[in-house]
Amino acid sequence: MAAIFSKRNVVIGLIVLAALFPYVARNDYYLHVLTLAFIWMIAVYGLNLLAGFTGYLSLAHAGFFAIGAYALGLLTVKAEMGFWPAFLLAPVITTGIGFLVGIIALRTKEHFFAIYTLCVGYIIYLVIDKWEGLTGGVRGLIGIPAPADIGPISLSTPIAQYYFVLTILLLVILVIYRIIHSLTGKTFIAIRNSEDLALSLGISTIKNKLLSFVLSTFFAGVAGALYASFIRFIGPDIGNLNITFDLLVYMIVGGIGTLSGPIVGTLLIVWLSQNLQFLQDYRMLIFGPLLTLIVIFSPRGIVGFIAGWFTNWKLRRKVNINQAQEQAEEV
Amino acid sequence: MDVLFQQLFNGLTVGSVYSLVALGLTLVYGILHIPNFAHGALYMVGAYITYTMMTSLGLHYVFAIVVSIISVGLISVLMERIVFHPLRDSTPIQHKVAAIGVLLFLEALAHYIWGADYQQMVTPYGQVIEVFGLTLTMQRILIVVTAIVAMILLYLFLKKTYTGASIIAMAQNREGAHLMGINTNKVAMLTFFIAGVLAALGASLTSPINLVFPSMGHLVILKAFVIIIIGGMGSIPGAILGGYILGFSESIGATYISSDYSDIIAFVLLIIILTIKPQGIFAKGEA
Amino acid sequence: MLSLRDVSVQYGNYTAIQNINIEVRSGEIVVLLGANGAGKSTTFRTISGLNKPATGDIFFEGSSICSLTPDKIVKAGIVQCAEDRKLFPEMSVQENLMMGAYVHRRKKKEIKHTLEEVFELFPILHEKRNQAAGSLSGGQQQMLAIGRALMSKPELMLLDEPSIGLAPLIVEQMFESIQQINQDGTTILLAEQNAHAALSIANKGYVYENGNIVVEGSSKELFANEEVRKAYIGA
Amino acid sequence: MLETRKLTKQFGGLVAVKDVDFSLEHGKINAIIGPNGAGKSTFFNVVSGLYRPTSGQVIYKGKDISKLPANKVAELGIARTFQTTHLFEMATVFDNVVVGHRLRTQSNLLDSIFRTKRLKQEEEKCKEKALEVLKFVGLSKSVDRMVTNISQEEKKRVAFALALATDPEIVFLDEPTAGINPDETAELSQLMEKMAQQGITICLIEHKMQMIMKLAEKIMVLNYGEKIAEGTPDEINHNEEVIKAYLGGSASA
Amino acid sequence: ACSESNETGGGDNGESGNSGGQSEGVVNIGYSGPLSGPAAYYGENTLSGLEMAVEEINEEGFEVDGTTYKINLETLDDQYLPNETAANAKRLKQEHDTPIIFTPHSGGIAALQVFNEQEEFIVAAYSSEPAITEAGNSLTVRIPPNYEGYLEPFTNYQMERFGPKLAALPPVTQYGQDWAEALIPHWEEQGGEVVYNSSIDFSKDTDFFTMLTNALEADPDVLFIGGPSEPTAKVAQQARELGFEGGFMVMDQAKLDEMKAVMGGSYEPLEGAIGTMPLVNADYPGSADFVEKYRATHDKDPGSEAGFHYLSMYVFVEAMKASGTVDDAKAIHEHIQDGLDALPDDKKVYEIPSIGENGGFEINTSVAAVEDGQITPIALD
Ligand SMILES: Nc1ncnc2c1ncn2[C@@H]1O[C@H](COP(=O)(O)OP(=O)(O)OP(=O)(O)O)[C@@H](O)[C@H]1O
Ligand SMILES: Nc1ncnc2c1ncn2[C@@H]1O[C@H](COP(=O)(O)OP(=O)(O)OP(=O)(O)O)[C@@H](O)[C@H]1O
Ligand SMILES: [Mg+2]
Ligand SMILES: [Mg+2]
Repeated sequence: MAAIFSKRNVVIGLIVLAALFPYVARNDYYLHVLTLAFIWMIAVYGLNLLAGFTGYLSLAHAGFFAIGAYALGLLTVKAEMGFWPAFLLAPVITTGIGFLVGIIALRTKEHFFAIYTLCVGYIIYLVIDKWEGLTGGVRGLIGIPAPADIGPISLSTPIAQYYFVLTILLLVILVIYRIIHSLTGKTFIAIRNSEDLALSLGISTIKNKLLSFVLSTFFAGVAGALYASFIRFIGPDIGNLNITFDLLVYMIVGGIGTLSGPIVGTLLIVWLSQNLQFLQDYRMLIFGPLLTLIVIFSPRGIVGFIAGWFTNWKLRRKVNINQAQEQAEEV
Repeated sequence: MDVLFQQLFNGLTVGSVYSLVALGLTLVYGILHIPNFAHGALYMVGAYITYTMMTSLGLHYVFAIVVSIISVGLISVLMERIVFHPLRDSTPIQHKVAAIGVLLFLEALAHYIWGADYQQMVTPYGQVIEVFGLTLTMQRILIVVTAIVAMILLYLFLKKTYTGASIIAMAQNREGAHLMGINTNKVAMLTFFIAGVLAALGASLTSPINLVFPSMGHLVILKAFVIIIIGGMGSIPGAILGGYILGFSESIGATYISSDYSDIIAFVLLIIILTIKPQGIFAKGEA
Repeated sequence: MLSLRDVSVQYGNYTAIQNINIEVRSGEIVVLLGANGAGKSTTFRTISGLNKPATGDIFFEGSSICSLTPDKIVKAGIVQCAEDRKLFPEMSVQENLMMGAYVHRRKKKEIKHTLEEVFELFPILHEKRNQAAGSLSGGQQQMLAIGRALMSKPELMLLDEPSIGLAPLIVEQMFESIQQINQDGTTILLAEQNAHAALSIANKGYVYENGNIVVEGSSKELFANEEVRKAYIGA
Repeated sequence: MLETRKLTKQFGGLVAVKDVDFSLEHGKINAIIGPNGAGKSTFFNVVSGLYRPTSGQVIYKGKDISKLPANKVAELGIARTFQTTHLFEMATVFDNVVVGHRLRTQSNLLDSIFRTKRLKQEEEKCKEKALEVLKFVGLSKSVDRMVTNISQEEKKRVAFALALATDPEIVFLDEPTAGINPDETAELSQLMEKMAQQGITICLIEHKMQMIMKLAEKIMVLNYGEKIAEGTPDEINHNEEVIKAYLGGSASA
Repeated sequence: ACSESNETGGGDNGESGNSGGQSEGVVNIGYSGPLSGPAAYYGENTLSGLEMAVEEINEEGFEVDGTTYKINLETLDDQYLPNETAANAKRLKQEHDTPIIFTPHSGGIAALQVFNEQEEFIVAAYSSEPAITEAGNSLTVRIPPNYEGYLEPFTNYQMERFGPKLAALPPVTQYGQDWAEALIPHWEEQGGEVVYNSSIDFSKDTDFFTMLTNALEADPDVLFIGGPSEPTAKVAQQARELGFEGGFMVMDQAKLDEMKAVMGGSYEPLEGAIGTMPLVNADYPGSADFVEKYRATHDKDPGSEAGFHYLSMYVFVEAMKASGTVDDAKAIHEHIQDGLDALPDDKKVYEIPSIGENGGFEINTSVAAVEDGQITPIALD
């Protein structure tokens, strides 16, 4: 039983499932929603690295997402750069701005950091909204190109885009996995645990926090660039606080500080909100309480809940086995 | 010169409302240690209830406000009981998400009950008064005076009564307060009640000079967060002062800098303050 | 005046204390001894109503207090001075003390009087009365915690390791103060690591091990007990 | 090796540490005692770089380190524990300690992402170090237990292990035996002696005089931030001022 | 995880297009707009016109190629987010095979124009954004009027009646920005002067006094205002409170009649305001009828969003009839002009003689001003 569900097999199974999905579903709508969910996931992974593993909750994440999107949009539409150079440059630009923000923002802690970044996010949004000369203001940017073909591979069909985004998502997960399970990740966790302690262990907290922050903006930038090339229209709304809230919800529902949380949370919530569409105007009437209930009854997110249940199950099994053995011995 | 005075008065009006909302937020922050994102929704509901009392039941503006602040106070208490009380031992991030859930719900509910349209609240105090070249309306004077009276009362309550002090005590150490014989449940409910009252009062006072609509709480709440940071999280005088600082800097900023960017002022102000003093201006202790 | 009968307490499925029986008579000083994690604080928390017993019952002056909330228990006359002090860090020393008198909030005069008594007992608190409690050093905070507990004029005071982190001179004073408080009519239940000092002022003691009481007796008996001497008194 | 010169730390109006000159006995156990609020923890915080001194210097191996951030101080070989142990409760003992050796490693983000040879080697090194120090403090058996489930005394040992994992030359211990019974206190004192035997200079804050008098070779007494005495246990025991300010009647309580 | 979802909604309408010999069929028409969140009031206004039209049409059905069809309006909420609009459109197309999808915001429209030609559905676009039609999308119909027709009458009237100094306070919306950008140069060309220019954000500003104080400091003769009627009215009201005595140029989104309601039911404070002829006062062949019906069902006066959507649903039905198909988006699009021509008089809430090259409706506008407390039509030209 357990062997079939070993971590490795589950991972491989999921990847195969994701790869086969377009052929099973054969539905543009599902493909579209799932592709978009993958893009959100990438952003959520960035948020999770910072909030879940380093202990700093940034509320500017949608802002950086928007910077990534606008960087790609402006480079391709206004600077008429080719898609691929722009796609590489967009996350770099985001990261650069993230670096500048991080240097200052990371001087603050806890709620101050959360609210500081909230304000940074809002300022990014307002700047995009008001700087018409550059961003087109409320009109947004129209005509962003789809990913350019790579040699013979065309990336303009929905299926091709799906695979393109999936590939990047898998890369992101791999990178995150490696970071978390390496010394770098352990350093982040040490900082989350106690900054004073980390400092006196010789860890440069400033450097590492900045690294984590910059990485998180990098992933936000990647996600933003993918979004821009997928939807091919962007407006200031994608930098809005609501998007940050969405990402936050995906992360919390999935399980903050866990590796699979972003996937689980994003899929669940996206699925839910699509399915509550029949309620139309009033879907938030259901969705809001549902969200609250999830948080109340599964505070460590779905993944934390399952993990807890699983450990309990293992414990109980152990007890059962022991009892069984005892009984056997008695017999 | 006239413009300056007129704008100072405008800033005073807006600042009064900001302060009221921020006060509730900062009180709840003190107990919960989290920013209650749903506070803006209480603000909005407060305006709607006053509006409904006036239009459907034909109550006088003042009585409508009384009904509204009590109802919103109770809704706020209910929110504490149903959502935040069960979450009392969990992390701040969970509070935030739960509060977002409540916010979405209340907005959808308002949308459901009152529709998405703008509603108009008519004040009996619409008279225009000219004093020393300043244009005031009775409503605006009412806002400023009521807000200041409410704040003084609150301050006296917190500082001079044991019940008030128990709120502050609980904010600092919940179990400690419990061990002193303070019924922490009651205090939490009381705090939420006061916060709800202040939000509803602020909303009911401003609605006649603006309109009532489901998303009316959005920016107010964001600014209230800025205020409580500027004023020091959980600090009562800080919230009051912060509200007025923001009110004035917006009206003055819109006049002498740029009105297109007047909304940014609050946020830039905060960024500057936190950049210089990462713990906020009124933060105590620490090197 | 206080008796615990067969009390067990669980954290999740971990049993922190098991079938504890304790009897405290009016006017006594009773001490709980035991290693870290033996369950002393858990006992205190349960008496104060912060934890609920899984089994057993607690009686105070003849009536069960098991179902009461912590604030009701304080009103009944049991106050706890907890392990980690639980002060109000941003309130001033004096405000902290005033909060201690919360249950007597209507009797303004008496409060003032008690406050003077506490200041007499701990002059340093008077000196620092306008300073925020959080900025006091560890020892000063401990004094404040005890002072604050005294403000409620309890009949029974629970003191959870009051000497933790205190300088020897202060420890000495502390125990003197405790004795003083006791002589003024407050019954005291005390948890201590510092068994020597505690037993010297106590009437009787209970020794905890892994959530069970393994030895109990008068302080003389405990002093005489070889094992107790070795494990808790040292040398 | 490490000394302070006129070290002063002020919080607003309060002078927590005032003009303290002190030098550590190399390879020995040094102790700082004093009444509560005397400024002992603050002294540690300044020396270990968590606080900047208001004035004065900390000299280590002839170099002024008073302006260095705490992590640089740690890199120079100065480790510390805290009065209240903060460990990561949701992780195992091993996971808590393994990061202690991080400061002696070079690998960066790219190493982590590409799992380079250097990273693997260094991870191995950190693991070995963690196991080594856990063995040293006597926790070999508890390596895989969750920190939440271990006793207070074991937590103190983990804190020791963490400090040791940084390969320190000097270790500052802030009340390492607070809240621990006499039996366990004795065990921890042995551990400290063992550390000193390994050539590590120790400086500790304690209120347990019996233990201090037995362990320490040199004691400094602080009162209201000022050094009021310094010397061997014997000298301190008979110092009038110390008895008056701190020890009280029964010096061996 | 999405795979098992949403099957139910689509099932019963699946056979819509190919109903062959049967005499009854259903056409699914899609709508994606903001039905929750801050812009919901706008979404609902647009939707209300469509719903009214659909209800009326379904009473009898309409006949195309021998089959009688009814319309099934599938509505989805997109919260004003383009990515949601795109997802909704994919869903509408996949599950309901909608040949026409209405969407009332330019972000959503732009997102749909990326794939509407491949997937063959008409974007019924309610937006004044020029880029929507300039993109050369062959399956887009731009519904709302071109505001340029208002510039001249507004300017002439105000300049003549009040003077040359204009303070512009457009709302921070696409539409408001477009308006202001067209108006300001025109005003200046006519010899006017713009003494103040700043946008108002109704979702963000708590009080308009600050901005108005500054605007009035420049001593303007005319204020340019606009946005949803209610807040626009608030701006006008507060301007009066601050002592402004000049005229208002009211952007066409706001309706004079609705503004009147906010200002205490009298046109008096709006004296000298010029704006679009309120639907309630308009004399197009179908407007009186429409207003009456709308009032009966919605208990309020209709806005132009509702009117235009109502009418365009009829235009599409006529276009389907003319093209002889209910599912070939291209064919329907080609017959829009026929649809416009065939539109019965009693449905003419507005007058739309033609659709332009680029897919935009060309609409005859009519203008009114408040004179002596009365709505007075202003003759164009
Ligand atoms: N909140 C809790 N959740 C789970 N276990 C707990 C909790 N609090 C205490 N415990 C466990 O219960 C046992 C008894 O703890 P308690 O604090 O009562 O001991 P103690 O005798 O007061 O020890 P100390 O001398 O350290 O204060 C310990 O094993 C401890 O780990
Ligand atoms: N961050 C701070 N801000 C303000 N004052 C402080 C701060 N830290 C310590 N103090 C003050 O400095 C003085 C010295 O405190 P410190 O913690 O160093 O004492 P200590 O000797 O370690 O006492 P204890 O033995 O009780 O731990 C105390 O009066 C304390 O109130
Ligand atoms: Mg204890
Ligand atoms: Mg200390």
